[in-house]
Amino acid sequence: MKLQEFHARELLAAAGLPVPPGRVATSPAEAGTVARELLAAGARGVVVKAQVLVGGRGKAGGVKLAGTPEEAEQVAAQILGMTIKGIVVRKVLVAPASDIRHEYYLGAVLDRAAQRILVMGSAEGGVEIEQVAREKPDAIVRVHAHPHLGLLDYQARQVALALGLTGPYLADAVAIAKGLVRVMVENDADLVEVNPLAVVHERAADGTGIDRLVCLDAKITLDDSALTRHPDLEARRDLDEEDPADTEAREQEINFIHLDGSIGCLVNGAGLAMTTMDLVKRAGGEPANFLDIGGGAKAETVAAAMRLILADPKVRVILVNIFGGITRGDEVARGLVEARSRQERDVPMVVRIVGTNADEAGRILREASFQTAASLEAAAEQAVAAARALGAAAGGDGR
Amino acid sequence: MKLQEFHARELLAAAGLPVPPGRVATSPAEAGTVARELLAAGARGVVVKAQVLVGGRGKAGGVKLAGTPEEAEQVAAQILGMTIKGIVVRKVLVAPASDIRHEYYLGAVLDRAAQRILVMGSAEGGVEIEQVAREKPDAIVRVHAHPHLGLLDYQARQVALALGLTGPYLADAVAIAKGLVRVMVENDADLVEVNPLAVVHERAADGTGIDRLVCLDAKITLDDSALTRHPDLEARRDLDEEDPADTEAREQEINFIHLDGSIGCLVNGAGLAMTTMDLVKRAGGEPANFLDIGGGAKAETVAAAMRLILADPKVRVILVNIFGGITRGDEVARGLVEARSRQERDVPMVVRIVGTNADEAGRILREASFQTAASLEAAAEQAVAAARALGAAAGGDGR
Amino acid sequence: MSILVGRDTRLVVQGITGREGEFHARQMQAYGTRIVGGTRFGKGGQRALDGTVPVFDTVHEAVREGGANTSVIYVPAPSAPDAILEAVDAGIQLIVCITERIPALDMLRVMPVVREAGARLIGPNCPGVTSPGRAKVGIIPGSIHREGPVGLVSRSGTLTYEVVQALTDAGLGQSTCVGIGGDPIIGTTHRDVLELFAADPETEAVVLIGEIGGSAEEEAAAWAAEHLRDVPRAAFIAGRTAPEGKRMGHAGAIISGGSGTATAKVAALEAAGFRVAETPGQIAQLLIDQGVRPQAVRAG
Amino acid sequence: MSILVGRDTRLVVQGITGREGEFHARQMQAYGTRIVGGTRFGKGGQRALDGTVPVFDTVHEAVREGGANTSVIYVPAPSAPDAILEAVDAGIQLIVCITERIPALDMLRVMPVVREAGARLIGPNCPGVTSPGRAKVGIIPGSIHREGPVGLVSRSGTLTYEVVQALTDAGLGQSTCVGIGGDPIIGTTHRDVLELFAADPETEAVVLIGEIGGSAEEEAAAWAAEHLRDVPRAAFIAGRTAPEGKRMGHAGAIISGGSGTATAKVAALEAAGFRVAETPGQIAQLLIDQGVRPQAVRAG
Repeated sequence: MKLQEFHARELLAAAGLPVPPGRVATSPAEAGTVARELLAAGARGVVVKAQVLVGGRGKAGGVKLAGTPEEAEQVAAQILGMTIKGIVVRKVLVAPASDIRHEYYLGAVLDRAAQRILVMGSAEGGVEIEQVAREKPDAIVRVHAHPHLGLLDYQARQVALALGLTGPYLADAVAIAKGLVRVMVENDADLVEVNPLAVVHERAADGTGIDRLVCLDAKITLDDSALTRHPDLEARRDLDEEDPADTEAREQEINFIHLDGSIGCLVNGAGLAMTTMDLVKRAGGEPANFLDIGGGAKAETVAAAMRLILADPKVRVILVNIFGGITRGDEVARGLVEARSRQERDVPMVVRIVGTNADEAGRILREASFQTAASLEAAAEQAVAAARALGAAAGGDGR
Repeated sequence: MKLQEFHARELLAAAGLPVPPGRVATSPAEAGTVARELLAAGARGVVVKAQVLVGGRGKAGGVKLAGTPEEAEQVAAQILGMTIKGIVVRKVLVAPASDIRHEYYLGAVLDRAAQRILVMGSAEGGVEIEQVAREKPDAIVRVHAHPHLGLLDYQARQVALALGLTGPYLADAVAIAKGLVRVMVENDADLVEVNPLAVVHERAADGTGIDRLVCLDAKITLDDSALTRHPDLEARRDLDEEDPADTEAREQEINFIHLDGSIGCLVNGAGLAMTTMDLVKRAGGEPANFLDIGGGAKAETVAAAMRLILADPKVRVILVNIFGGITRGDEVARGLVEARSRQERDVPMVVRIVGTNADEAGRILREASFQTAASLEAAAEQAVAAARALGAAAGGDGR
Repeated sequence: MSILVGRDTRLVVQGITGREGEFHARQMQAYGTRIVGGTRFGKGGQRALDGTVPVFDTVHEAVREGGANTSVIYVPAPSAPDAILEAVDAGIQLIVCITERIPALDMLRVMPVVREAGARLIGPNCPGVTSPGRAKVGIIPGSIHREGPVGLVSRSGTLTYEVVQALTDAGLGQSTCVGIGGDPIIGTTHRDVLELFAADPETEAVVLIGEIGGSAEEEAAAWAAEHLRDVPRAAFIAGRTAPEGKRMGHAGAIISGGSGTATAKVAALEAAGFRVAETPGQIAQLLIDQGVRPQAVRAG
Repeated sequence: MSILVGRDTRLVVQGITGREGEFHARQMQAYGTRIVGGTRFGKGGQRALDGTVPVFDTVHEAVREGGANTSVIYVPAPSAPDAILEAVDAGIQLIVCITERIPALDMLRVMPVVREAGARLIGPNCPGVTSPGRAKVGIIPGSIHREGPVGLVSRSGTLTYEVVQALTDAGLGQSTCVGIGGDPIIGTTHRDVLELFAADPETEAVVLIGEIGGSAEEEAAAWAAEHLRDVPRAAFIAGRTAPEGKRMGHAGAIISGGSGTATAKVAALEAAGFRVAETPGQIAQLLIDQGVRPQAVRAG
């Protein structure tokens, strides 16, 4: 689960990391109020940032500067309600505009191959770290935290040195690097990233200037498997931004990803679901979704999966592919019959059920007049053919 | 540093362990008030326990039962002010009297040889665990906690099973065993002991009975080297019970233990200090103290050490034994001269200083007319002889 | 012979009194796996599976009294890391963890302890290991197998069954099928299993089933290029058509940058001499093309 | 030869810019120890000891640029565990930690990492290691030594100096003197050092200095009984007259029950063939009685 930037900032600040002030606002008026407070506290301007979980908000015009509360209200009005990569912006973060002297990258991520937390840092922050990683791998320092003891002081010092920091920033960077790993461990995150980590010039109320190392932007992704032990974090899930279908899928413990094609897929197992999609595509069709009902799925889950698939008006055919292991084929078959009897829209279905109780499943499906297939390849081809037939009838291309 | 029982109970309770209610009282009236509250809350009686850091308070009459607030006041009046092993009782803990069904032992201790935290449990609690350990070693379950991960669940379950617990007590004992190690780690303790851990029968306000597993008595010893990072625990040091000499020694970072003899010892290094005492005894004398001024001791520390030694009226002779390494001999010699010039009571001193700057030290000492010795053996013999001479003059035996 | 599990397997089922644990313990026992005990803290002394299997409080007792040398774990995710550590401490050398949804950082803490003890963990979140005709440890349906020369390793669950069924239908039996699990942190990798197959005289061919995400398939390919030169080998990668950056159920299935794509994996495997199938059904033929001889298709 | 430190020692001084670190670095350098660098985070690039020694930010740099193979630690207690781990990670094989007052539980967490890396830690809270005439690493005064055949191991600080001085005065030089430290959790025990002496051709006799508390001396005795049969050996135990249950400065010096008393230790050592002295001054004679030949007493 991705956290919104303002939530990520909260977690960093709670761990004692230097995060500039700022608050989230859901209306232009509220944004103006926050801006007024920040300007009164000495900010030389504010930045209004769209809070969305997709990248590229800067290019899309979702980040704007403002010099006065009125201006903040205006730019917030522009940003709130705009659509970025299909997501409607409903919240903005209003924070002091920073006088940035230098930008760094600092991040902690789960390194699967090494089975360690990997801390990465670079003196070249503010740009895409993936690009730096590709083009100048040596420009990135990589340190693996100890699996039990976390990021040790000497490791954090290595990172701080590699960033090219000096003087008081060294100790600050050590504290921040250790803090990132602590935030990761305490919240079961798989990614905690500060980009940019920046040296900013600030003016105090008395007019004196001071340079500080601060976390200007933060990105945190949580381990979904650990959310049950972090109810406070689960509560930060942004339902505004989540597709209602995704919400239902999550509640039913169905893995569901909406795609653009016309052939709905209902499969048990992620690998088999991807394979089913691959075969649909190979047969000339386009999958409408990835959907994995998980192991031992009950009739109720099957019905919910059907609802999810049919909620997409583009779906013309449903391909069901079940290899029974824990999952009992007859139970899935009954779930399909039950689901079809209740659904509002009737679409052709091609059903393949093998494995545990497949014979009984076949009997149920035949009695209910489902179209069945013996092999996965055949099922995919039949589904694509059915979609084509409907497409021809509807005047489309069937994809 | 040893914690008083009531402080140890606080730490256990803060870690979520089941500790019966109870409060500390410093006067009979206060004890009566606490007893009244406990009895009103359903206690069938109270126990009044002397809070002292020495063992054997039960035998000494420092633990008494009372059935009414008035009785509690009376027994508190008996216990407060009594002397147990040289310590005047200034505080009592007033807690509900327990209807004990079974007593167990459970403790976590630093196991130096294994370099692990050792959790020990026994179904035979309430008596001296050392005796059980000696006579029936198999009656004690021993489990080493993981050095990084603490006491793991399966280890705590092994301990709980070995105690012979069943039913709901099993899960309770697992939680308590894990809690002891957590308390140890979080507070840098070297010992956290619950003895007895007991199944007690309790009556609720509505008269129904229930059996519970609770920590009836608790003992915690803290690692002195870690106290600087636990100021809250350092603040729990019981200065009432500490000899003022010990307090001064601690503040000067001098290792000092008061003993019963007549020959004061001032040495650098614990091993050498013990050896000096051994040689005093071998020469027929009795050391008045163990005193280690530590490494690199300054003149000020030497003066403080002299004050500590001379505060004991039984001291007739002082034996100074310094092997200069980090410690510079001349600095110690100057400290001695300075200290002697200020002290109120003049006792003979035998001084041996070797090692770093020993020549300069010798010159200073000779100029100030100190009696010096070349070898440790000779120094001890001279000190004992001097004490004997004074003893003969005073009519005593010089020891 | 076979790898990991076989006739010498003496299995303890951790969590045998749970719904899943009991169900699969019955299946494993019916397959012929020797189950010497199950564990459930607080139920020691009872018996499970119609009285045929003793229940112990601890894995240590199952080792001491039942001679267990292998464990399979069906306990819920919050207890699973401890169950693994308990098995390690009891001296179990092969631990198969079926449990899914164990937090990755829990596994991060567990793995060094497993390695230090020299134990082997399969999974978590895996379907287990079956050596057809000898022993089945996990949840792979027994009916899809037949004995034979093909060693199979896979990150997936049902996709594994699909491939195994297709091999069996084509007359290609299996020496051992290993489902290593699709979680970010797993005990045993594709490469580890290939190494075991390379040392097994009965395994004459290998099949590697992978998915997009991570670099485990590429690492296995690099090893195989050097060490499996003369072994017939085929592979299948799921997710060729998965859109970039979408998360496909397994945490492992995140495409990041250029690495971990189906294209990269297929290329690495082909460069290492694997024949890479486009559908699960093609795998058997790719092995037959490399000289693996199918057995007569069995009756029924 | 000698053990642990010698002519091949290439030392990095962790905390070289501190008061203690600088003072003792000078002493060690004056003794002839080869100091290839010192560390102090944030002062990398400076030079210490009158410009003779480079200061690095990290131990890794001292290894990479100075070829350090040994480290000595003078940083304050709160930083010392990390300093040990840094040295381990940098590949240092011998780490001598002088720092005192490190919390025991910190050392408990550090030790498994040290062991896993195969590094050796002496201390903490120890006076260090000196191989007379070759190298001195720590704080033992250099002047008390002479070269010779006696290997000495001790838990104490100044008591060690006392014994070394007495040996030197009696014409018995030392191969190596090792102060292992008196803390509850230490990296190297009496027994470990005896094993090293046993394998050192130049060490012809051993002296063990112990204190009341713990069981390290008893364990060393048990090992010596089997492995040092033909080696002249003497011992001294401090604290014979210490009252029971009193804490004598070292956390190790708590007498608990029957074990750890001076009586028990003396008995164990005598049973293992050690001659146990009643005073530090007697030790030399006990060795001479066992055939160790004193060298001529040196001039000055």
